[in-house]
Amino acid sequence: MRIAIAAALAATLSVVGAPAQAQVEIGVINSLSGNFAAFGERYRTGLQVALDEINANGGIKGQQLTLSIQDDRSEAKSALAAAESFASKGVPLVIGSYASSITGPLAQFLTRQKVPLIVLGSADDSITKPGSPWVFRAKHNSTIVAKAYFDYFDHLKNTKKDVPLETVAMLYGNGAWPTSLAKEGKRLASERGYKVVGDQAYDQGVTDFRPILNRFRGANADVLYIVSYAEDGVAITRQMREVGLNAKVIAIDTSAALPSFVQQVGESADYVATAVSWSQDVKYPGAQELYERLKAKAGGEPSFYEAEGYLALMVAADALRRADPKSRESVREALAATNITTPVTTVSFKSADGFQGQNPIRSLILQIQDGKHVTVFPEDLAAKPPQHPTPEWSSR
Amino acid sequence: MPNVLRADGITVKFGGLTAVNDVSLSLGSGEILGLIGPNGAGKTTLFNAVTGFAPMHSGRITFLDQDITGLPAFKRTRLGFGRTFQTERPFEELTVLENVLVAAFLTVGRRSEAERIARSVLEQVGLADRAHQPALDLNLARRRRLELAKALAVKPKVIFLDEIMAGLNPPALREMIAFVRSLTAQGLAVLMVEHIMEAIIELSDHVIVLASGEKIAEGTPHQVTSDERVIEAYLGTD
Amino acid sequence: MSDAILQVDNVDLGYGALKVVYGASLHVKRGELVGLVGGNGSGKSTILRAISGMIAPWSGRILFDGEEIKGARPHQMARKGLAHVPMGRQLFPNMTVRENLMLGAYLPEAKAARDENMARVEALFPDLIRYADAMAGQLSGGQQQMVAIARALMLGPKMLIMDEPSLGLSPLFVKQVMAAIRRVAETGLPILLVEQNVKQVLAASHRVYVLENGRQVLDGPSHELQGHPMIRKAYLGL
Amino acid sequence: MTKHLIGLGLLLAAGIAYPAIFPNNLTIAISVLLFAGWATSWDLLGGWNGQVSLGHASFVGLGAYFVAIGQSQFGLAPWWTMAMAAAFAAILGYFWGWLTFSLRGPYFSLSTIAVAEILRLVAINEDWLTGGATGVFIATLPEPFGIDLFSRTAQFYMALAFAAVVIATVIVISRARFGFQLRAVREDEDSAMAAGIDPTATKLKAFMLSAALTSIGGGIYGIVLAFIEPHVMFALLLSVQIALTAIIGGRGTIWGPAAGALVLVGAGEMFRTTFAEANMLIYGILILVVVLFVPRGIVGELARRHIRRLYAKRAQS
Amino acid sequence: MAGIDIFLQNVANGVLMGGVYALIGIGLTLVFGVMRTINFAHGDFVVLGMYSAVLFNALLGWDPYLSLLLAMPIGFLTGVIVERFILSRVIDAPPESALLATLGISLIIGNAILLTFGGEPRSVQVSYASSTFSIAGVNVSMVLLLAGIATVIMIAALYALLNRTEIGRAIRGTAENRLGAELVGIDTRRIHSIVFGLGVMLAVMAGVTLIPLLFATPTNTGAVFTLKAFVVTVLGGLGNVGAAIAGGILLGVVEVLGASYFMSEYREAYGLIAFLLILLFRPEGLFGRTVKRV
Repeated sequence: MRIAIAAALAATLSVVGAPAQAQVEIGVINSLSGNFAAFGERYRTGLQVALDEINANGGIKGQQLTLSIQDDRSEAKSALAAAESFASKGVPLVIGSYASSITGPLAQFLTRQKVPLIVLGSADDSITKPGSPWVFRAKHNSTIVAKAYFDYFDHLKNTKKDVPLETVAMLYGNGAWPTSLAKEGKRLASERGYKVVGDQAYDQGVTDFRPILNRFRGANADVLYIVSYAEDGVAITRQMREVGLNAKVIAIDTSAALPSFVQQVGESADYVATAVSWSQDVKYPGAQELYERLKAKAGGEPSFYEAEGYLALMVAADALRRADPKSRESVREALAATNITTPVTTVSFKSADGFQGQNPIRSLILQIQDGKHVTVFPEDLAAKPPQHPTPEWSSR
Repeated sequence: MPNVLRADGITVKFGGLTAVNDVSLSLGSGEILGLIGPNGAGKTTLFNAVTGFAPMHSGRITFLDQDITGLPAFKRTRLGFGRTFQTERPFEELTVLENVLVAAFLTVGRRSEAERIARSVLEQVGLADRAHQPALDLNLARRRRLELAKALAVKPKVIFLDEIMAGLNPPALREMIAFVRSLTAQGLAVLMVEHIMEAIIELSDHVIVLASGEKIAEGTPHQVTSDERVIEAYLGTD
Repeated sequence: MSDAILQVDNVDLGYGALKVVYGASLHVKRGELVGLVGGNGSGKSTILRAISGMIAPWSGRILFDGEEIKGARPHQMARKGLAHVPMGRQLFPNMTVRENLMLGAYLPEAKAARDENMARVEALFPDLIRYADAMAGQLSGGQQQMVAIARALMLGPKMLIMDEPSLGLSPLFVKQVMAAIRRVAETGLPILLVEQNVKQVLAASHRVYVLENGRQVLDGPSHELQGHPMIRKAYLGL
Repeated sequence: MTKHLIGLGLLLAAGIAYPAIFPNNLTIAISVLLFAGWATSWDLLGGWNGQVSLGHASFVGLGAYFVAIGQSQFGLAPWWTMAMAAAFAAILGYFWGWLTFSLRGPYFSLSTIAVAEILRLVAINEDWLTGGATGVFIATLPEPFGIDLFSRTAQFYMALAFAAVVIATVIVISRARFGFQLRAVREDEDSAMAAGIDPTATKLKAFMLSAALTSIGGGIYGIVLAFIEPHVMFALLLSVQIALTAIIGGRGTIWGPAAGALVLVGAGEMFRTTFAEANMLIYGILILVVVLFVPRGIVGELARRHIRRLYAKRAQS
Repeated sequence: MAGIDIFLQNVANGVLMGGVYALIGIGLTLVFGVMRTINFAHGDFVVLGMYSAVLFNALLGWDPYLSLLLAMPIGFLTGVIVERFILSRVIDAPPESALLATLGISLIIGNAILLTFGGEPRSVQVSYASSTFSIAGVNVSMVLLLAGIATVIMIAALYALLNRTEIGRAIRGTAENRLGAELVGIDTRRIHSIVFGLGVMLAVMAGVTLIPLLFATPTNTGAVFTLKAFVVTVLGGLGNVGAAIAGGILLGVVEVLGASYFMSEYREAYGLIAFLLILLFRPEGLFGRTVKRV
């Protein structure tokens, strides 16, 4: 028994390898197995593309940049074990992870360990509000995204005054992201004079939305504001058509941004709007080229997730170039002073509205037009104007 | 002899089937009552009804002048019932001593006292040298004794023995008969269901014969075994 | 003893640590109806269970149709031509009588002769036709016993072994069942019949073995054993 | 009992020295200790008493939520909220058991899944109570005697104390009347009744104790995570993991659940860092291997072999 | 739209969803009925079926219903193999062993799929995915209706198999009385293999049928389906194949009406509460007959 304990301990410890020479290694905590593995895979692609680019351009002050990627099994306790091993290994900073249930504890732990953390995928407000001097997020959060949606609705209302947009119905999953996006949406709706005529949550894993959609059909909403997990959005859209739920604007967050959404929903996907942090046709320099590289690496249609992975590592590399990689305090200061432009977005970490270490990224609204994701808002970044209003199902 | 246990008009039904029909019995301290009958006569059902392991349809049971009808089995044990099971049911994953401890803990809370009781009972049934053996590994005769030890360790006033002689070889049978007799010397009342007629005849003060759920005869062992109805119940009709 | 369809040589049998049968030997010849009697718990059913492969002998051997059975499971014994009418009948309660009989002829050879066997069964048990479409579980005990025997016959067996077919039946049904068994025996099918009802068995069978507490105490031609004191002792201890 | 207590003392001593020797492997050690404590608590009901619960994550969640909400909303120190959580878990266990103990075997297990799922939905949807789906942060904690409860070392000692207390409880119970009642009811309810034991009362007590102990570990887990979310805390997977840990280690043994925690968490960690994507697959295979080849669990099998050696001669007839 | 119309629409949807649930539950109940084993990997076999449809669609461009031709025999074989090599070895062990083994199988299936297909949710886009037609003002989803028809056909076929064929009788015999079955010459171990094969085949079939309607993820969906299958079978009566359809419809209607007229976020809870009530007060299920002991 005692031998077994010793053996197990030894085995556990031996996997923490020795640090390599003449290179800068940063820690990545990513969900490669478990519930969030689909996202983890996409983030890894983006990180890899950024890594290739950074090393092709001379690495970090002439040293190779390497990634030590650890799986968090889509659960917090494994992520924390990985974070501990990174903290003790002396990595200058850590990038991670997707879910807020994982990134939240990570942020807490790394702050106390004084290790800079660049958030990879988690978009919860709570990660950067109130935030910590050690936690940085270049991508959006629920406040930014909700605002983007309502800016878009306002924009539509103002450009087509003959189509009144007055009522909103909300449908959202009961996870952290959908709930917080819905909460922020409700606040904005009342602030901007929309009437909320439907407000329904559902449990993840439910695949029959007909009861809720039928309720909405009775409520006659102008705008459908839907926040769903990837797979649910497909079912919602199909069933929306099936029950004949019409609206002038249909926005489906997260789900509709995925390339697979169009494949699985087909032509019913048209007119659906969704907010993302990046798209291939956004009017940022290099966006199209980045798209090609991500596509080549992924071996399939990339999404904004890959771009966010790319972004996180580009931010890290920029800071490392300006800092002493041996000093985390110096890396933190460099991160705080970030001011770069990437093909994904511009990045600077400001403290405002109670946020800390949050990049005030401009979220984009995509609309699916003829089976393609097209950037339609904000106007200065848009590739095409939005198609509005959404026609009734019966006339499509 | 003062009555320890009295059961009046016990009737047990399963669905539409009447397994025991209006059977009464009484038992005094230091007395052995034998319950016999062919297979399927309802002996074990009656036994279970009296000990509280089977629900009764009607009837009344008094124990030491207290009405215990409807009392759950474990409460009857606490009042002074001890019983064995027809197919022995030791706690198989426990050792012999632990099995008896379970029962000994009924009357005392302290481990040391419980262990003292358990060991003395094991001594009494002749299993003391097996105290730390897993109950699963005991042979039949020892399982029976363990079953008895568990029943005795609750310090009962009346003990119910369900076919504890079955399957024993002749020397073990003799020992068991002597042992049961020694129980009455301590003032215990015994109700036994038994197929081994040798034991019934030797031990019982009084015998009740059941057939098809009905009491068909009652009396001394010799009276009942020469009763024509009893012989017919056992050996069948022509 | 080449004309013996079944031969049991000096077997010890038991369950777990529990030994139930000590050195039993018996045989059944072709065309013979042999009774195996004894009190409760004497080990009769255990011997039948060993014959049909539900348990393996601890020692000794069992030959069926000249071939030693080693580790055969019940369905394999059925395939060899042994039909077992078990204690408690073991029908398929939520299936109709007809379906029960159909399943009796589940094996390929039996299936080939299904109509033939069905006709034979109908001749032996004319009443079965009346409740062929009733659920087996809804029949009375006596009817169920008939179905159990009929189901066994549907196998077209070389031999039939029966475990207490009269158990739990009213006297009228006992007579009917015994009559049915006699009718089956008259067709020349060898039968080993375990039964409590000694008088009926002695009247119906060619030979009888008597067990007492797991040991064979007597055997011989039935007509010679009528009224033999050992039999009464085996049951009633006197 | 003394033998086991000495063993526990030795492990405790080793545990106290652990942070000094392996200062950078505390998180994984905390996981092992928490799972050891949870699985041992589970085993009081599932192993010693034979009632397989697949809903114990509810109590973990309960403990974590009491601590997190108590701290963030009411400024209550974790020791108070853990005590409250334990009391509440015991009450919940009482009603839960009262509702479901009439069911036996797999039906009982199924019913625990259903109850736990309903609790999960409540935790997610009643945000006035639980902070809802977005979760709760623990931003500050009191500093008793100047100890920073956020430090991994302090958390390690809390987890160590938790595991030690639970195991000590089981050691004591295993020798006491209650322990015998538990096992008697597991082995044979009728036979237990014949020994004067009330099976339902025994099961209820076991459920209450098991629930209360589990929730205390949950409170520590809440502190370790410092951010909790209902989807994670009340997950079926966590319930299943707790039960598997105890069963694989050896049900109804004193050290089995702890050994199971060491093996499963340790193996999980090894697979995580070496096999990455395949780690859960290997975990599944490991379970099958145990079920097929070590059905009594690791410690259960060792104990059985030990006893078999002592009584090499099987009972002679 | 008038309240009564929406109500009828909801009831219709509930009934159709119920058909889907029945489809998911029927294999579980068959396996439990015969083997007394609760298969915690059942939902993962459903997911396996979904992925097989995804695979055939991607490779050969087959419609899911066409891929049933291949998926069913493969599912059957998988079940037989799993039973032979794993479950048959734990069937006589304590009941937790089978529970553990199926949990292990569940983890293996889910993660094997994850390794093969990645974690992206998959579905098969069919032309009729959102088509509906209307009967008396009630809109009926084409995919739901097809799934419902598939359920009816499947249950009818299973009923015919169990009641009209030799092997079906042997299965029922084994379920009702294993010893009795052995005694008439039925190799009950072989029957167990066949039954588990059928159980997996039914799960796979359910998965293939449902893929146009739902979507598959490797590790999440399985547990959800397993839970639904439990609820369906307990509502109808564990081990009672015919009652699975009634249990499914009951669950569908309870959930849909609960979500329509009470709190939609508690949709799952309505079924679970019904499940608990049935377990506590009528463990043989609403439509189960009490097995008559002989």
